[in-house]
Amino acid sequence: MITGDLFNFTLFVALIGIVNIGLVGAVKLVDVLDSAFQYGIIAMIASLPLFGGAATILAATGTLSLIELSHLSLVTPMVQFASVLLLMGIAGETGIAPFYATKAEMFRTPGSPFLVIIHLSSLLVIVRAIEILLIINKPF
Amino acid sequence: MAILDFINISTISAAVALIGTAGIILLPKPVDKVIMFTLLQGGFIGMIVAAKYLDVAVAAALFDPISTVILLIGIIKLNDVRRKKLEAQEELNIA
Amino acid sequence: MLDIYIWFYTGCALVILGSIGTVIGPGVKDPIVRTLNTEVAAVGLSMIFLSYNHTIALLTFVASTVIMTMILLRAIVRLEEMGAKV
Amino acid sequence: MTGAEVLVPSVVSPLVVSLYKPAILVGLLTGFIGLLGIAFKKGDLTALILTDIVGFAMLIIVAAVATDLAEALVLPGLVVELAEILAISEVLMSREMRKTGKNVSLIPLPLSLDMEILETAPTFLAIILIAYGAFLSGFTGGAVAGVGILFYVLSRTIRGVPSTLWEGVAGISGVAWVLWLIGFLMFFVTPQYWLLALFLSAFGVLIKVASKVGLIGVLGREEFKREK
Repeated sequence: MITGDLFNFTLFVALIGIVNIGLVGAVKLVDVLDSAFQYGIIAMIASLPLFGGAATILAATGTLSLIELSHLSLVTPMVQFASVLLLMGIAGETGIAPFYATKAEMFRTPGSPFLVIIHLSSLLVIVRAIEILLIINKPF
Repeated sequence: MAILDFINISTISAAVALIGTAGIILLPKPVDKVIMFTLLQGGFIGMIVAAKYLDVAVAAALFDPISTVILLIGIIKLNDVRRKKLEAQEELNIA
Repeated sequence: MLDIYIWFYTGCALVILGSIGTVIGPGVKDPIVRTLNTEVAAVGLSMIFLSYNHTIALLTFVASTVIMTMILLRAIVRLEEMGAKV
Repeated sequence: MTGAEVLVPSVVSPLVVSLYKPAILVGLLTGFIGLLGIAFKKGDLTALILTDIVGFAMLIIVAAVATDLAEALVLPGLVVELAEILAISEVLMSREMRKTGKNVSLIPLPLSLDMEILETAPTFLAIILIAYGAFLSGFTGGAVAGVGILFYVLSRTIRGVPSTLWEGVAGISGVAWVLWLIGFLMFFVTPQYWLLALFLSAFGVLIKVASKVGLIGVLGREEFKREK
């Protein structure tokens, strides 16, 4: 039942951005809402490199299936550029290292169990993202 | 008659759309912009007709008045809010 | 064949002019003027979809532009009514 | 870069291949202009409007690939953009409402609006749009039919019928979503009934999107209850 498709992964990451905003949007503190707004703006901007990277990989290799991508032998500069775009998009949507400042204020909400969900989703997604980037670029 | 070859539905639509664009960007008042927006939509519908997608043309022609009405409602409400705020301020100044 | 070039390059011109107009057009301090300028870019993008024969994408985009305009106008009017400084 | 020419199949028309580079350039330029605008102009509402432009740049870059898979990638991009702009604007309004402490109407409409088009046209337009949306099915049909319902509700609200009457439609959208899920499950479990699964998923998502757009999202429900 595992599709192994870059298309599905891209959509999943984009949905994680929306769901994180939705989870935090129900809180009634002004500071937390401010932080959620800034994270939403970053997530929306990051959809440009995310979908752009997926489309550039599609244009450079002609497929989005990870099995097909792992069989391709040559890595063109276009694929490397697309991988950088994809990494930027994933970093923005999940709110890791360079964009962490937008999410920091969200963790001040008192007594909220869903913050664990937000934190854990970012961590798990980034592990899979690194695996996919290794499959596409074949550095070893 | 090389010039007459350029007169077909595509070029006319492109010209209308470009006139609409210039109007929308350069005119400062919102109501003027809505009128020029209708011109822009007219050029776009002409292009769809030139591409022979008639069902899309019908849908686009139906969405055009709806978006115009929504824009008009927004502009009228915004003017209402601003005028009310101005009147409240003047009353405060007199008193 | 020439038709596709005309649609495509008109769309490109409209997208770029619309985005420049949204950022530094005359009178864009007023948010409703800024929202109206984004419509130019939206119509330009529709022309690019048209030149690539993306019919379903074009239809969905035309419908969702109306909804997007409505959402933005609602946000602008409600914020103005509250007297918020944004 | 020699590898790139090998991978373009011969069935792709040279016209589309020649349009790829200008389209990518236009997309990157538009995104750059939008991001510069967000960087230099201060203000939350300005950033919200300018992210719209950045979304358009994303759609140009995806559409430039010009295959069916690219078109399939454009549609979720549109959906994501629509959902995010709705969520962000709702968060912004909720924050400002808590900051200023003022309560304003849920759907702002002018007090005196006497337009002919809001009395005669909405029924006709709504019927045609809903019929065409049901014919299209899927997310596209949902968006088309949703605009028709939205316009009809708007005209009724102006003439005095309260918009809170429409709260029950949210239940229908939940049931339709379950139909959509069952349809997708049937594709995996019983592939021989693919036609039934196709129709279940297509019309489930049609009803769900149409009712959700007609309500402008269910986020406003909390505000309905608080007002009274």
